[in-house]
Amino acid sequence: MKLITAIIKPFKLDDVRQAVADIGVQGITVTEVQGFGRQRGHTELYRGAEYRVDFLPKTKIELAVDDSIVEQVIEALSNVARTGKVGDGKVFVIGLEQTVRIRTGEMGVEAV
Amino acid sequence: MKLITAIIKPFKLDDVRQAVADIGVQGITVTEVQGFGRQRGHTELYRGAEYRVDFLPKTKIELAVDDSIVEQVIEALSNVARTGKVGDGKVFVIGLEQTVRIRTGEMGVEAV
Amino acid sequence: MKLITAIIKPFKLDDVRQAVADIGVQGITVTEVQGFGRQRGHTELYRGAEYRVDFLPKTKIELAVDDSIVEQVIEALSNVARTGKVGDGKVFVIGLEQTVRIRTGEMGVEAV
Amino acid sequence: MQLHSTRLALALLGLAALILMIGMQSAAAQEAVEAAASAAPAAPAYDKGDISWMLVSTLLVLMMAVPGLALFYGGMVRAKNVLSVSMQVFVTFSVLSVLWAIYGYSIAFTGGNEFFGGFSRTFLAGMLDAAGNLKPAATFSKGVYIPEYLYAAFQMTFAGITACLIVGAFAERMKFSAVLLFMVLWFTFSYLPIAHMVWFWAGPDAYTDATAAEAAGKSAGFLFQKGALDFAGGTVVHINAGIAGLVGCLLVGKRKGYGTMAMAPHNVPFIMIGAALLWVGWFGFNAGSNLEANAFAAQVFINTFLATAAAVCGWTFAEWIFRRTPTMLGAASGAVAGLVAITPACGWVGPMGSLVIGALAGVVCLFAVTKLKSALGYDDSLDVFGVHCVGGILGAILTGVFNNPALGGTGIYDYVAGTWGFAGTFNQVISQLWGVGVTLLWSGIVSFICYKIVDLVIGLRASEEHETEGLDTVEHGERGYSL
Amino acid sequence: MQLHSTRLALALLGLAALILMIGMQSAAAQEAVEAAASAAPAAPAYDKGDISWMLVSTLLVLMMAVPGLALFYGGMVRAKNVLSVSMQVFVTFSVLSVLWAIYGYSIAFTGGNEFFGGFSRTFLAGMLDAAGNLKPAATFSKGVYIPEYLYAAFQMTFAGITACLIVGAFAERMKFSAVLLFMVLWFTFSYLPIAHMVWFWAGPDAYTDATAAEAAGKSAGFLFQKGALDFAGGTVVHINAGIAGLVGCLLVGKRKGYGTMAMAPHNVPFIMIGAALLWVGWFGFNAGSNLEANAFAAQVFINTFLATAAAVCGWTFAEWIFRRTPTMLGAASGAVAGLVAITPACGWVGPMGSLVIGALAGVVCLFAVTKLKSALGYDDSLDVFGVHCVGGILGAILTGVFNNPALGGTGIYDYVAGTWGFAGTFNQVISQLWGVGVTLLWSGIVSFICYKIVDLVIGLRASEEHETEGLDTVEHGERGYSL
Amino acid sequence: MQLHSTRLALALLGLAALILMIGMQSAAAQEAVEAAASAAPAAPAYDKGDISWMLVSTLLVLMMAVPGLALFYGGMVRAKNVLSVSMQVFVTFSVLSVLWAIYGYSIAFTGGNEFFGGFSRTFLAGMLDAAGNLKPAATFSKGVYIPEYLYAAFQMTFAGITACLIVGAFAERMKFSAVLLFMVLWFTFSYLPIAHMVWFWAGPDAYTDATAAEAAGKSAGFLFQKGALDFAGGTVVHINAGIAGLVGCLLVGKRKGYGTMAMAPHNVPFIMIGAALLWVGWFGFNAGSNLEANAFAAQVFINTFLATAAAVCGWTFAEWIFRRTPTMLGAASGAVAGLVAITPACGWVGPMGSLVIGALAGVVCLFAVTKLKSALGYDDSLDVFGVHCVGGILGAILTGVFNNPALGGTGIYDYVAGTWGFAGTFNQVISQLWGVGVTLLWSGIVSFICYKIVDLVIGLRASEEHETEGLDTVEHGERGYSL
Ligand SMILES: Nc1ncnc2c1ncn2[C@@H]1O[C@H](COP(=O)(O)OP(=O)(O)O)[C@@H](O)[C@H]1O
Ligand SMILES: Nc1ncnc2c1ncn2[C@@H]1O[C@H](COP(=O)(O)OP(=O)(O)O)[C@@H](O)[C@H]1O
Ligand SMILES: Nc1ncnc2c1ncn2[C@@H]1O[C@H](COP(=O)(O)OP(=O)(O)O)[C@@H](O)[C@H]1O
Repeated sequence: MKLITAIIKPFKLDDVRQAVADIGVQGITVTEVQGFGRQRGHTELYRGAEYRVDFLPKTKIELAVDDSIVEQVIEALSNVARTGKVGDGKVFVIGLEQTVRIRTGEMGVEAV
Repeated sequence: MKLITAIIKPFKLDDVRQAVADIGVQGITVTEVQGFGRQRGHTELYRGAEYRVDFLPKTKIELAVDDSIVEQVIEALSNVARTGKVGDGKVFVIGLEQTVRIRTGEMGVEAV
Repeated sequence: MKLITAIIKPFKLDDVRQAVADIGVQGITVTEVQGFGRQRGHTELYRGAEYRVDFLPKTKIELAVDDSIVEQVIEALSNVARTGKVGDGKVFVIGLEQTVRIRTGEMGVEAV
Repeated sequence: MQLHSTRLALALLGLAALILMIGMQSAAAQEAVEAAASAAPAAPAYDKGDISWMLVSTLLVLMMAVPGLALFYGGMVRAKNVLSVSMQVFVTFSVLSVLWAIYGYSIAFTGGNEFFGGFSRTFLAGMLDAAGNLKPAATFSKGVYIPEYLYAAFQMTFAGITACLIVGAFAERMKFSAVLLFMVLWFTFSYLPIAHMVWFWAGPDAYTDATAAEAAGKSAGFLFQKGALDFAGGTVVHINAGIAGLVGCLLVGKRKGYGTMAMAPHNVPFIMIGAALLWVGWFGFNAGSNLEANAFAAQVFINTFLATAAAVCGWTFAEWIFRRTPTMLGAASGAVAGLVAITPACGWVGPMGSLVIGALAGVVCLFAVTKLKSALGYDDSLDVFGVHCVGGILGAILTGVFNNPALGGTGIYDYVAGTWGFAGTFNQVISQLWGVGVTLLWSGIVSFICYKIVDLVIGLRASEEHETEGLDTVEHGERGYSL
Repeated sequence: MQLHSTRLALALLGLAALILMIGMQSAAAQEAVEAAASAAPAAPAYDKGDISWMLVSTLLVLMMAVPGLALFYGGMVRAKNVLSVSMQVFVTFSVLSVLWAIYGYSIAFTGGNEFFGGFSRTFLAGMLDAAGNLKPAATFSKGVYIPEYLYAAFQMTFAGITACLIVGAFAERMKFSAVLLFMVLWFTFSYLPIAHMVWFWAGPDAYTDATAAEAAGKSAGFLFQKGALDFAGGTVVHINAGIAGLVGCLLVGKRKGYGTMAMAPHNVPFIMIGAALLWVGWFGFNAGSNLEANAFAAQVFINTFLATAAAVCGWTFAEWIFRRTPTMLGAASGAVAGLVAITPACGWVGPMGSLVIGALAGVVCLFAVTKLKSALGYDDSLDVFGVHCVGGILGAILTGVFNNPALGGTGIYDYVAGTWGFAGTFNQVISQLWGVGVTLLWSGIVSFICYKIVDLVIGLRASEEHETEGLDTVEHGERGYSL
Repeated sequence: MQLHSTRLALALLGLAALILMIGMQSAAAQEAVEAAASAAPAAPAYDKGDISWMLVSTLLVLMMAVPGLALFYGGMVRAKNVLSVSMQVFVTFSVLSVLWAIYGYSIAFTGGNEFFGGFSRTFLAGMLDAAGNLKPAATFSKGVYIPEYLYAAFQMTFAGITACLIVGAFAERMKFSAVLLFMVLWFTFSYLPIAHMVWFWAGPDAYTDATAAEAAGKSAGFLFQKGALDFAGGTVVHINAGIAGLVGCLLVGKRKGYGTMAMAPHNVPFIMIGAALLWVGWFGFNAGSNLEANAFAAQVFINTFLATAAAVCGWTFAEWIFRRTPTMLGAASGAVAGLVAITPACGWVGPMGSLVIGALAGVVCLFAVTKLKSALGYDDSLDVFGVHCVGGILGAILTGVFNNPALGGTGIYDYVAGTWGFAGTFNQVISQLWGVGVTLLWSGIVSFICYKIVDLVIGLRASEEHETEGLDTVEHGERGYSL
């Protein structure tokens, strides 16, 4: 089992979810995050103060998947998340030592 | 050291926290997330528009624990987080290569 | 590649970001989290009710970095995030099996 | 439940259509008849200053309900129920306004017996004379009138907001359909008769001499005859709603997790806005109850203002001393407590009496929502009982005390003699207790029956699952915020 | 775009300065001249009750726009555009207020031809007599006046809020500079002439006998002459803005992702506050349009109140039945729909007619924003067309129906004979349709041209990238919330 | 700190109780005495239109403070301090209202010397005649009165809101107990005397002939005698509060992280609501200061309206040109700047003068909060100085300029001759500068001393740790939002 974490542009979430569902990934967990990177932020003005806001709203998605489909998932989600402009985000893959479905106690690939 | 990540139903947070504290886990980190999975969402109506809201509010908790108590922690938290209804969530376990307590610089099991 | 996750006090974010940028880490991902740990929370009063609020607002930062600079990054961020008071937070290091830059498809150290 | 609610709604809608059609006929018909019967001057010279003030007062009370109360309550619940509570206020207010026009005003404010009025003003009929001019309603000064439509509109807002107050007691767990059905029943069988008992009278013009006064006195409502003073609605509005709330929260039961889970207000700034709008709007309520913009309205006004300010101080400082920190929720609650307590008193006391009433209200209501509530163990979600009923009772009794001219009060006006007197503190407090007691009993019992009926018919309480998810998405298909 | 906007702003600012300098001169000069020419009594004895009420009414309409409408609309968009929408309302209202003083009032409310007024009141000149006293403006009663400054201020708020209503149609995608330029054009070429057509007349004093009445009639605006009844602005305000909104959203195109992405309102409590403030403020709009605090204002008031309450019920219950759950957004929308529909009718119908008008408006507008909108497929972001135009047309027609004294309506006053009559339902509905039709055509065509001009000069639509990021940070350099 | 605050609170509460008991006695006692002494007509025929308008005006000013200012300020701070700021406004306003009734009104508005009044109206004593009728207070027209209770209530709101304005300067870092203690001191030693200096006079009835006028003139406050024009409180309210704010933020020091950390407003829509409610409420402030609903109130009204609209345009367009984008915070700030600047002028200038004053205020205050502030380097958190003091000074001076009848101004009324004159621009501006200068000095010095006293007694500033955590949880045990 692997845990795939992707940082994507927020408005791509629906597409990405669809794409991985098509491959058969049933569940994902989504977090609103802020990203700093190559993509430039904007400037905010409040009366006398001017702030450079470097962070940008990003969406983090986490999917636990079986080793067999890792490549396929990365491929699929990268394809739909890509706009080609800076700030499209990253995919990270981490090894999962154990997975449990709380409801049933099922483990491993059964659990996701 | 392992990093245990659990996705649970939000209203179970207090119970889970208590359960792991009883085993001696002193610290946890909690994030509000949105989950997509087998559990069905609800429908929202706004004038002419009707949206199926598939994501559900979930709570992610992360605990760094010593290898020795991993099983015990998973057991305990699963037990209290379980309602038996779909959507109870998952537990993921990942290997931690290093842990540092920022305040003191302590490392490894001393750090948590 | 490693994924460094640090839980820090929120008002330290700017300093930490600066510190790791100085070492050459270009991107980070930031999440608002709540931490429970040794640090004590506060009490809230609402008419008849009194709640102990144990969780404290913390900031989680995640950085994917090349193995070669892991120590340096931990060192740097710990130094600026340290106030010496309880609640300064933790650093966790996890092995990254794969990294992809969505925009280009670049992998590994090229991707971050 | 879905089916039930739908059927309920359909039935209500159909009924409404039917009633209206009848109403339109009867209104047109009755006008001719009534025109002759009316005793008041045919086309009185209204003072435009009075009309201006009463128009404003009426819209101020509307503002108290929406957005005032809807925000005050909405901010106090958890985020998942904010719309549920606002919606209950918004729709209850609207439904009762319609019913007020159809039969409410008539039952509350026309002659009948000591407990109920009659049907001569159903569908607001009979308020125009033959020439199409607006007929007058009495004020508290002889020979001074305002258009009856205006009086009816002003009183309409009182009926609406009183019912909405109750919502706070069973917030976060009662079904929307149950709330509406309860409100219609309670409005009809508790609000209308109590308003009639306390406020209905023949008007000052009837008090020409002793004999006429006696006759007039006998035509008045039950509590009016008992001599209970209630300038702007301490009994009718606050005790009435407060006890209905208590009965409600006892019957519907505690919220899931009450006492163990944190149920902090989700938006304290909303509470602040709500309380402030209640404060502002309450001048329509209190000084508007003077029914004219004469000089005395200024006294009612400053009394209301000072009592509120004193209550904010009272609650805040008491909290600081006894509960560690002064809170925004406390200051806001203090304002409301002071407003509640001064409501019956505002036209019967002086400014210094008002300061005392306010300060006491702040402290006493704080005690009620902390010690009393935890001692008794009920889950009155937003403290309708602790603030409105307790504050209302306190205000009613203190009205009897500070009405004393020796304490700066006004005493009571004798319309026949044209002089001011005072019934004596003891006597007056007894009269006040009549008002308090009857209202508590009547509203308490009627509420109990109404809740039981609703529980039988459609069930009071949302399912546990729905309560956990929050009523907004489940009952209204919406979320408050998508930030 | 940046450069464009900047240049535009600079130009506007320079222009403003220039115009003002001229204005101050001309104002001082004209006063002497005008003083003699004025036909009305030199220093009429104003009734302070009227002045008090009209001051209040004016500030109520201001409150409808800001914060009312700004919140109602602000809460309905996504969080990333909340400031953009509020800002468009806030600044449009301000800019048009300034232009109103410079030329708007004069063009709308002085004599000229049937479509446009003249320039005698530019810079609000000529409103003081030689002694520095405020000159009178007519009301609807002979011999009753209010200061013309007050009339101008009251009408100023109408002009401002009407334009602001349009903002909802093209919200979340139009450039701020484009919005402002469009507003200035539309105000000048649609609002001012339509206000003149519907509302300009010689005042009641001119109707001394049949000949004078005929002469006076011919000096009135085009639609006034057609006999279209519009008490408070159903045509001028709601149909006018509603159709301009429809044309706008068609020309600017749908929002990116419309129909596929969820575009839920980001802050429903804000919508509730906004709707409630609109309700409260609307009494200034409607009962204020009576121009004096006479008894009749009370009828206008209660009509407005009941129609709104009925519309809340109508929309809510219809939604419950046909769309599964009653929503807070629905109740709020219902209130606005009822207010829109009663606007033309409020001074021409009775309370029961108002209940019917309100209830129908709630149901019909719900239908318009669901079935009609999805059938036609336009993206009117906040349903300006479905609520204001549809509700306005419904109200205009029903005014013709319920004006009938047999249905509790007032009929129409004959200032010469001093009696009330009724034109007959058919005739009156035809008159009403004149008002509806002309407004739809005029505003529709003018809007079309104005949008096209703006598109040519600076472009209507924000770039796709900006739309995705949200207009708040891009166009205003701010974020709504940092929670 | 905890102990300190608690003791402070206890002491205050005990004191309050004591004072009230004495007060109630003295009020009852004094009434008999005073009744005879009063020179004004025993039972004047009040105009109900005046009373109606002044009741409304008073509640409008209340609405400016809560919820208006509380939101305007609350939205501008970081989320962790939203309650702290709202609470400071809410409780300061309440405490000072109580103190106003106890001694404030008497010291400000009864005869004494040129700087302080006397004690004859402490506890609001002496405002009823022997028959219990409300005694009159003078307006600006001979023979026109309003009840003195009403005048006292109206002025009460001025005192309260003025103090609340200061809160913005030291927001996010001052202890709650320190704020309250400072407010009580500053109110007593700065607000009361300056109100007396600027506004206290014998009333128009005293100006019967030249000798009487001279005598009357000498009994007036110091700045009144200097001929400084301040219609609604430019000096007393805005300069007074603005300079106290500047001194405060200098003494308490900058916020931690000021200049390096982002301190963006946490809720810009709240700022919008707050500014809009200030706009709406300000008509009570300005047109209410006319004290009667005569025709002239309409001029004051439209002046206030146009200046605000022009200031919104001024600030917004200046920002667009010089600072890249027009912001919502800017539009809201512009509205307030315009309102501040027109405050002293609104009854002395014409509508075109108002447009110019407003537009200039928008641009000048933008300059003040950007260039001036960053040049001087103080941390006035919410720009009390930049908007209220700078805007107030600008308005005071321009009042002297645009009072000129040649520029559409009113000139000055000579109550003896019954004619209008003008002092000449130079003379009048000198008079205005007297008002500005004396207020700056008096309030500046008194504030300095008050802050120092508070710092010695309980300490001004919250601990660094508390400041970092946010004052809401630390000082009030609450969080603003749990979304
Ligand atoms: N080294 C990193 N570790 C963690 N997150 C990163 C890292 N680099 C980038 N990110 C995340 O990815 C997002 C996009 O990265 P960015 O450099 O802006 O664009 P791109 O991925 O197209 O090169 C960032 O906003 C941040 O959230
Ligand atoms: N493959 C997955 N990867 C990551 N998170 C998952 C995955 N599957 C489920 N989840 C998370 O677990 C939650 C519960 O899963 P769900 O399938 O609804 O119920 P259950 O765990 O009871 O089968 C989801 O809402 C989601 O947050
Ligand atoms: N075992 C743990 N697993 C995950 N997060 C932890 C753990 N222990 C602490 N944390 C996180 O680190 C934060 C700081 O920890 P705490 O014990 O309060 O102070 P310190 O790190 O200074 O000893 C906590 O608020 C929590 O977010």
